[in-house]
Amino acid sequence: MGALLSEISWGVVLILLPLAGGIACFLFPRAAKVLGLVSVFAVLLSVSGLGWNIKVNGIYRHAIGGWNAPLGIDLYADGLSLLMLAATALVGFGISVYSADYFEREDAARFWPIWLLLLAALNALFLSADVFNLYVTLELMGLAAVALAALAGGRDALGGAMRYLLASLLGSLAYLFGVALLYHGFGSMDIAMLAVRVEASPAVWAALGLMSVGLLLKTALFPLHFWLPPAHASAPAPVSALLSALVVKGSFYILLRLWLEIFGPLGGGVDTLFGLLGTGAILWGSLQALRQTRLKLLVAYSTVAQIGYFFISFPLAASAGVTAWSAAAYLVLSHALAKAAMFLATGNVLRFGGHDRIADLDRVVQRLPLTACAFALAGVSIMGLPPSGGFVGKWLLLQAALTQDRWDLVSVIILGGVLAAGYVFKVIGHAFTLADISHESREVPAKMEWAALLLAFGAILLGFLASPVLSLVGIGVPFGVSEVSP
Amino acid sequence: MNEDIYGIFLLIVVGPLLLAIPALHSRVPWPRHLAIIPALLLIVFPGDASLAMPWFLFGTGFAVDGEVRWILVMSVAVWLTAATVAKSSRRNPAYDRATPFFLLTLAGNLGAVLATDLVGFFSFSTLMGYGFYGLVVHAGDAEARRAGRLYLIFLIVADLALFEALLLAALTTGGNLQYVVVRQAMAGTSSSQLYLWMALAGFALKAGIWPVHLWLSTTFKSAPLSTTLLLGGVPVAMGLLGAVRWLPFGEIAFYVLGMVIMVMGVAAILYAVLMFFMHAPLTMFPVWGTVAVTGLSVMALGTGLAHPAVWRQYEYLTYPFIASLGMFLAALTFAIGRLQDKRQAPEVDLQRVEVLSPWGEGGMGVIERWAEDRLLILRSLWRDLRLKAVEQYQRIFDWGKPAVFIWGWSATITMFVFLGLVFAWLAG
Amino acid sequence: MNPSDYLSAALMIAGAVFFLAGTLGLLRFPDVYSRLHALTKADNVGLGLVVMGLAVQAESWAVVGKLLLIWLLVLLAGASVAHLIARGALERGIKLWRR
Amino acid sequence: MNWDAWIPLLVIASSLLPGLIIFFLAEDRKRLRTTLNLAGALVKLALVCWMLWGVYHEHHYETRLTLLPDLELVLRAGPLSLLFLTLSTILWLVTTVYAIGYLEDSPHRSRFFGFFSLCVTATVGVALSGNLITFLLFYELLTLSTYPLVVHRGTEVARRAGQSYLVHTIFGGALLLLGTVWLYTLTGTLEFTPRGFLNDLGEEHRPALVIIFALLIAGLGVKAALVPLHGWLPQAMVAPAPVSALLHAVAVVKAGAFGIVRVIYDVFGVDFAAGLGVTEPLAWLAATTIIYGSLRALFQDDLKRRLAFSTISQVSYITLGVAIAGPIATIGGVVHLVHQGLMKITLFFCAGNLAETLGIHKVSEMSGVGRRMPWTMTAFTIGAFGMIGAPPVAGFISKWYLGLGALEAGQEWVIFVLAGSSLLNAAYFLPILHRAWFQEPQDAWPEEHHFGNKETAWALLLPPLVTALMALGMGMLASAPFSPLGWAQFISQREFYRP
Amino acid sequence: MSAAFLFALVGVGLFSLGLYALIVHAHLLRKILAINVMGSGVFLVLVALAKRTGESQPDAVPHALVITGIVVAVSATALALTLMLKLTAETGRAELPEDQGK
Amino acid sequence: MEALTLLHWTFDILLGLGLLWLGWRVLTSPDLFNAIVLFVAFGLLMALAWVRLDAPDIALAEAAIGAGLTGALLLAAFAKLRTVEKNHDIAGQLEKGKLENRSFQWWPATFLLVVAAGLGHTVLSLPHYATGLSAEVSANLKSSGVSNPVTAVLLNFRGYDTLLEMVVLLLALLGVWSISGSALPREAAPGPILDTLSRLLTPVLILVAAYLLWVGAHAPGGAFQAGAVLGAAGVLLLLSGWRLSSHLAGLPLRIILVAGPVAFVAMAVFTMLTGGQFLEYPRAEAGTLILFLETAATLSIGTTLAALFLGERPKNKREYP
Repeated sequence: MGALLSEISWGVVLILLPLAGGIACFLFPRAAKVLGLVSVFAVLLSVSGLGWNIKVNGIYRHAIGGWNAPLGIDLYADGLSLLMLAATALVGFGISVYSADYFEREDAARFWPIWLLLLAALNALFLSADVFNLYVTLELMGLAAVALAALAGGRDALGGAMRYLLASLLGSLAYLFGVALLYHGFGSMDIAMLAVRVEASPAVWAALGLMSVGLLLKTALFPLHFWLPPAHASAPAPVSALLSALVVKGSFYILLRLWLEIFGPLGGGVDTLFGLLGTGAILWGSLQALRQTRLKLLVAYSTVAQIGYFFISFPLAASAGVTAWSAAAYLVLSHALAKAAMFLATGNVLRFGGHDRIADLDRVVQRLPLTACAFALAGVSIMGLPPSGGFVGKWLLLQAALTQDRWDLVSVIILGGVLAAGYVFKVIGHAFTLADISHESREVPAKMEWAALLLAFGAILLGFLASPVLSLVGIGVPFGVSEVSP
Repeated sequence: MNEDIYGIFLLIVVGPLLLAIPALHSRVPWPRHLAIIPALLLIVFPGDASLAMPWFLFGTGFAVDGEVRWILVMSVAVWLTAATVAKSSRRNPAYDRATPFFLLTLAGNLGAVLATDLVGFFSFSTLMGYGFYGLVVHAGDAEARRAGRLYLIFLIVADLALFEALLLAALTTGGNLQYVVVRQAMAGTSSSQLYLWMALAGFALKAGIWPVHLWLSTTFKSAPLSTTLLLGGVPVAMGLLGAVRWLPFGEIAFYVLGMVIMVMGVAAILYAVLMFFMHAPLTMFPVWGTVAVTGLSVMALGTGLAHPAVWRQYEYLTYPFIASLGMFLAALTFAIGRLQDKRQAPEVDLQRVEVLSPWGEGGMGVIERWAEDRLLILRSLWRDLRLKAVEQYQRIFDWGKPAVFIWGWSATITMFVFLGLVFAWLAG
Repeated sequence: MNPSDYLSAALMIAGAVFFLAGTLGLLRFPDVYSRLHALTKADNVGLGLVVMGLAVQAESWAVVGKLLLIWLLVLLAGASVAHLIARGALERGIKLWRR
Repeated sequence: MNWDAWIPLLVIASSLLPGLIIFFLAEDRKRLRTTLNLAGALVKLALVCWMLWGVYHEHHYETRLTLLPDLELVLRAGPLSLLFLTLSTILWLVTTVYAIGYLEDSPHRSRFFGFFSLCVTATVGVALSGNLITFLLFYELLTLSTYPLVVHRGTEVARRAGQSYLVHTIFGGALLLLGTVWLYTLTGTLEFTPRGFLNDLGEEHRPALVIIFALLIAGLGVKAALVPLHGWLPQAMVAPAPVSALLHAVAVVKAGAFGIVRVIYDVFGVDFAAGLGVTEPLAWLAATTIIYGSLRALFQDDLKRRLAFSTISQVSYITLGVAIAGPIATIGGVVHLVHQGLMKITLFFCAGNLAETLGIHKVSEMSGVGRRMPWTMTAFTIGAFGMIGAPPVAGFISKWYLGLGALEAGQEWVIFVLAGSSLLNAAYFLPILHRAWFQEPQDAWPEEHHFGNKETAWALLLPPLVTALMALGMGMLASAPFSPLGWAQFISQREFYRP
Repeated sequence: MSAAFLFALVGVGLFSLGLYALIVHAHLLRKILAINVMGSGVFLVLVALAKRTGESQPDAVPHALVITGIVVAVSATALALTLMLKLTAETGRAELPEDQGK
Repeated sequence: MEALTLLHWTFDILLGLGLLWLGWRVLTSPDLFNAIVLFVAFGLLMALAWVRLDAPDIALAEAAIGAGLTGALLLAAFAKLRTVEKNHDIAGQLEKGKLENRSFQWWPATFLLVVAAGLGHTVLSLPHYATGLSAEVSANLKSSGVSNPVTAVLLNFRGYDTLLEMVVLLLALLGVWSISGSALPREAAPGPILDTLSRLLTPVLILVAAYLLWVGAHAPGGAFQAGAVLGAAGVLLLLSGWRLSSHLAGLPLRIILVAGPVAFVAMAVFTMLTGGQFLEYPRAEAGTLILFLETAATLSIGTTLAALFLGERPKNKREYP
């Protein structure tokens, strides 16, 4: 069994499985739901297979087509990509279980193929080690996300989707321009090769600038976040969960990967710029979230805020490399789970009450106890209160910041937590009170509530699994950077 | 021999406490007298006995010896008369409501008397104080409530002062708070000055000694006879007993402090006499009697402090003195009280008035009637004499109501001036 | 520069002249129909000449065949598209130009 | 894996599991819910007694779970933690009985009891935590589990009270987190060691340590209701009586005070903290809270608000006792932790009884209530006398040791604070007693419920009497072997005289 | 300044032109056109710089990339057009919601 | 030779300037229809540019897909846009589109000039002589099974990219179908000319597509170009009013659409099972395998592009009422 396990090249399986699943769903729309669930579950298994594989024999590298690095494309998986794959598989499975009941037959036939292709794109993205290949996966992910976002077909859904498409295309083109400069500057598209060959030159700075702008646009960091809230808020619940939890993380992963291997060692003020933008994101996102009257917009702005947290680890990585990056990885993982749970819970509330105005949540705690509990637990992780994964991330981030006496970042992290508490408890507070208007209620199937709750539990459970996860993430490249332990 | 003694000791204190619970005492006939019986037994019991209770608070104990017995006799007597007097006025509704407070105060009083160390004395005296508040207020009218409030304030301040003193004592003696140990320890330390002041202030407030006697007069005016009867025996006696037990008389000479206290004693007596003459009504006589007597005892304490040798000579007299003081005041109040009841009966008719309580028929009733006749005559003589004296004064300052007020103040000021002179002379 | 080069150069220059004429027509003519007419006519002939010029250069007959196929294709497409545009313009009610 | 390592975990599970099960119980499963509650409480009590016996004989109970590569969650049963643990376990049992009686027919009981058990789990966790990170974890869990109880009624007022509660506690939590992380970066360890683990830190860290101390105390001060951060407590009185009884008299407030005791003794070490010169201002802060709380209590007509302000002032005794940094003052502070809990919970139970049976909320409505509900009022009187510090009741003991400790540590001004606060206590408790016992009752009570010949349901009456008796017993039998005073001396002796 | 660099500069010019149009114009169809022009610009840069191999054949890899790029561009355009049409059907104007106000 | 290079230079400069000017006209011409037509012309000029840069494959792809198909899509969209806006009877809207030429905004212009200058400088700073991966490509060309380097890279060396790119195309179609925008209005009565044109041209186009597919192995051509030509044939048929018969519109259509990706996936699984890496064709049969893949790819690309042009999921009575 062990031989078989290690012999199968799990990376490839991870890409082909959802691809085949998507195509099968497209071919047989009536069986879409079953096929979808099966293939997502299979992806979950193969991620654990890959994890086991990496644990046993270290970094997973697979030359596609038998051609080695410069000519062919390599599949590469280390701790960081494994973490992202695991997050995608877990959250994906949760959302699939949720959407099995969420969509009627007509919408399901449209949802499942696109969702599986999106999953394939995400897996391909996390596994790829070739810069142009990343462009294609980025484009695939972008188009799939836009198609899903426009699924609802409402007036603002389409507006949001259109704006998202334009922003994503612009981002991809900027990224492609960067790829062109890198390739023509250093003659290879493989990240490992580039890492060796790159030294500071105008081409590299231009490439860094263009690629960063492109990826920041797709990750919706503060000044370039204009497209995220309307797109995520108006999409159907499972789709907005997908967008917030996974798609946004894809482009962040590429930026992190490029930064760790190619652009990081170059230095320059860019990491402080990221820190600044991150701070802006946290403050602006939280303040906006506090102002919202609709639940989905609130959660969308909370995404904008939480993305800011990931970027704060860039300036901190200067000396406390390990802690800062493990903090960022952990925050990404727990944010994925918590945000997915939050959006699914919001979906339940929307489906149950017909509206998601925060002021009239009308004792949702009593009528949808599981959903309220899911939202609360997810909120706990977003706020970074102790038992949750968010807390571990915040703890490591604070630790890194304090070792370098970065008081500005420390205050931002703490203020972010408090503001997050502000808007989460604004919702929970209303969940208890009796609203004056009564509204027709549509039954919410138990499976949907349990999906949200289990994801939220996952976020809380992460609080206790810190050391195994971090040791796993430690394998491979990411944390070889400037090893100055606290 | 000592084993069953423990039972009695506990019974003395626990008995009343248990009876105080409303459910119990309403079923038991004569609850008040029943509670006093264990104390009676202890008095009768020959020889000294003591009971150590290490588990109670910081390890206190009860003991009875020659001196304590005096006080015990006095308080038992006072409590018995109060119980009978209250019993006689059975019909008034307040009786049942007052019984728990009566019993609580009784328990506190007996506990304090028997306590062997400072903390026990302090806690039982606090219990007694708050219980007594109930007795003062249970009459129920506005006047009683005002008196109660006043009493309470003085009580709380007294407790605080004593608490500070207790802490100082505990600090110096390192935890063992037996009377004798404390007295010797306090003699030596630097903080004894503060300790003395705190203890003196506390007991002055508790006993209603001259400068802070206000609550005594107001309580006397508003409380029923059964409570006023106790005034002398319970708060005043306990205050003096505490002072004697706590303060290091005879150990060390505080000449200046002693002289000041002596002067205070003299002033108290003068004040009492003056006030008696000013406020005509006979009923107030016991109050001024109490103030005068406490003034006398304060003078004695003052000399004790100033001249320890003299104190050691007459030390054996202190307990009997306090006991007799208590008895005297109780008797005085009882008599005046009885007269007070008489006067409510038609003024002129001097023939025998039917004593209400059936118990009265017995032997006590005969003596009582004889005493009443004699007193009646004496009183009428006394009143004519005083009336003439007041009229002379009145005429000199005949301004009506304000006159009395101004007169009162002028008298106090002259008296203070007089005091200053005496003090100067003594210091000189 | 052997004679075949000269021939093909000449042919191609002629073709270019025809193309030029066609473009001039496109710019100068007043209405859509006349422009269509000018374009299709001049360009087809121009293309024919250019194709012949290239055919001279071609090294194998297959290439010549392909070139001819291209010319035929352009002829067919040009004609039908011109017709369609004219019909569309008529439907849209664009009048013919009369002096 | 010897048995001792599992007991602390079992203690936590004994209230966590019933809580989680109750969450999913239907509303009408009253019998099952009651049995679950009581069973959990009894099991926890048994375990605690077992540990008490064990620790008394120098037995060692500890559970360690790895949280981060070099950071562990530690549950350790030391003498100090056991003191607080016993208090909260006993009072949880009593309050559960009370709550069952109190919420007889009110809605959402499953939700209530679920969160109730979670809250006790958090309190027990706070008591048992072996290092600062575990303490922080349970401290925040406490906030989360108490919030739903505060907003349990669902009215707008409750929501606003909940909001103010949250603003304070979240802010406090953030400060505490900052302090903890900073400390961690400085020292690399967060283990609670008797007499602190900062002694060997170099001189240059001194200003940082002072700021960290300020942060930690501010974070804990929110829950310990020190003056500037006490705003939430009076507003949280809108919660049902058992909540305000257990939480705002015992669990939440005590967790804050317990935290301060932990920080000063087991993180900084008393002498080190005194050396830093931080205990002096803390003592002043505690003193101002005592006086301020009592003053505010004077003018509150609403009974529960008056009790709330009195809690604010009483809890600061603990802080004061600890801040005086003397062995005897420690005993006073630590033992007051238990005594104040008992006395205050009695008062809150009685307030709950009055509200539930006669619909009385205001002190002005309480005239003559002693006649209608004698037993409740006797319990109230005992509690009140305890608060004032009258001898037989437990309050006297802790005031005694605080005073003595202050004198011994040469801080005379504390005596006047104690005296002043006793005076104020008397000033706002005695009028209540006077009104209850000596004034004629008005014609009709606001909403009277009759319970046959008894004055109120037994479930409402028994708890206050039990706690009153315990308060009286702890006062009278102070120097008995297993009394809290003895245990406090055992702790103080461990803190100061460890050879 | 061989042909490669000339066309590379033209590519850069097209890229900037497209970006300008994308930002300035409100009409969605114009934005899509702008994106296509930008795409062509980037492809031009990619292929032009591949020609710096002197006399021998130019580097084939960028060519393959650009072919892939063109197909991706066309699919993106198709999706964008359909989205624009649906948006116009819903809102009546072929502009993004925030631009409709102006 | 001097004259010839001079000629080349002038032609290149003219072409470059032409491209820039045409790009500018496309983006700022007041009339939308005008802009689209200019865009098609721009596509053709781009094809010329590719030829000048010795990239015949791209020229073919650009001409077929870049100019042809995208132009067709744009024109179809413009036509639909006009009908949709007519429904919203905002008469003025159309003119507004025409007249709405935004005044020249200085701020973005200056910013972009700076960006352009920066990028230009970067591009110029690149080394003058760089062979990139051409050495490796030529080294492995023989074992790649095809002689045309571009097809070798496209199908063999970076076959994975092509697979993903096929999925992108499929995804675009899925997206278009799920958004189900407005379909191409069915031509009421295609004129005789259009009818005959389509009848004549379609077989030719299919033939050309097959030829392109075949020639791709050793000369410019290949799956994408052939697919594009096939797509053009489909567009022509759709324009002339032809629609896929309903019973074919269900599963059969979908099978053809996914033929390309399925072929790739099957190939990948096959190569993996026979012990090779992912998409590692056995050296011997690489050529034939590539050809098989290319045919499948051409088929699916063609149909997808035609379906994209149609814009609407063809109605199939059995599955969707």
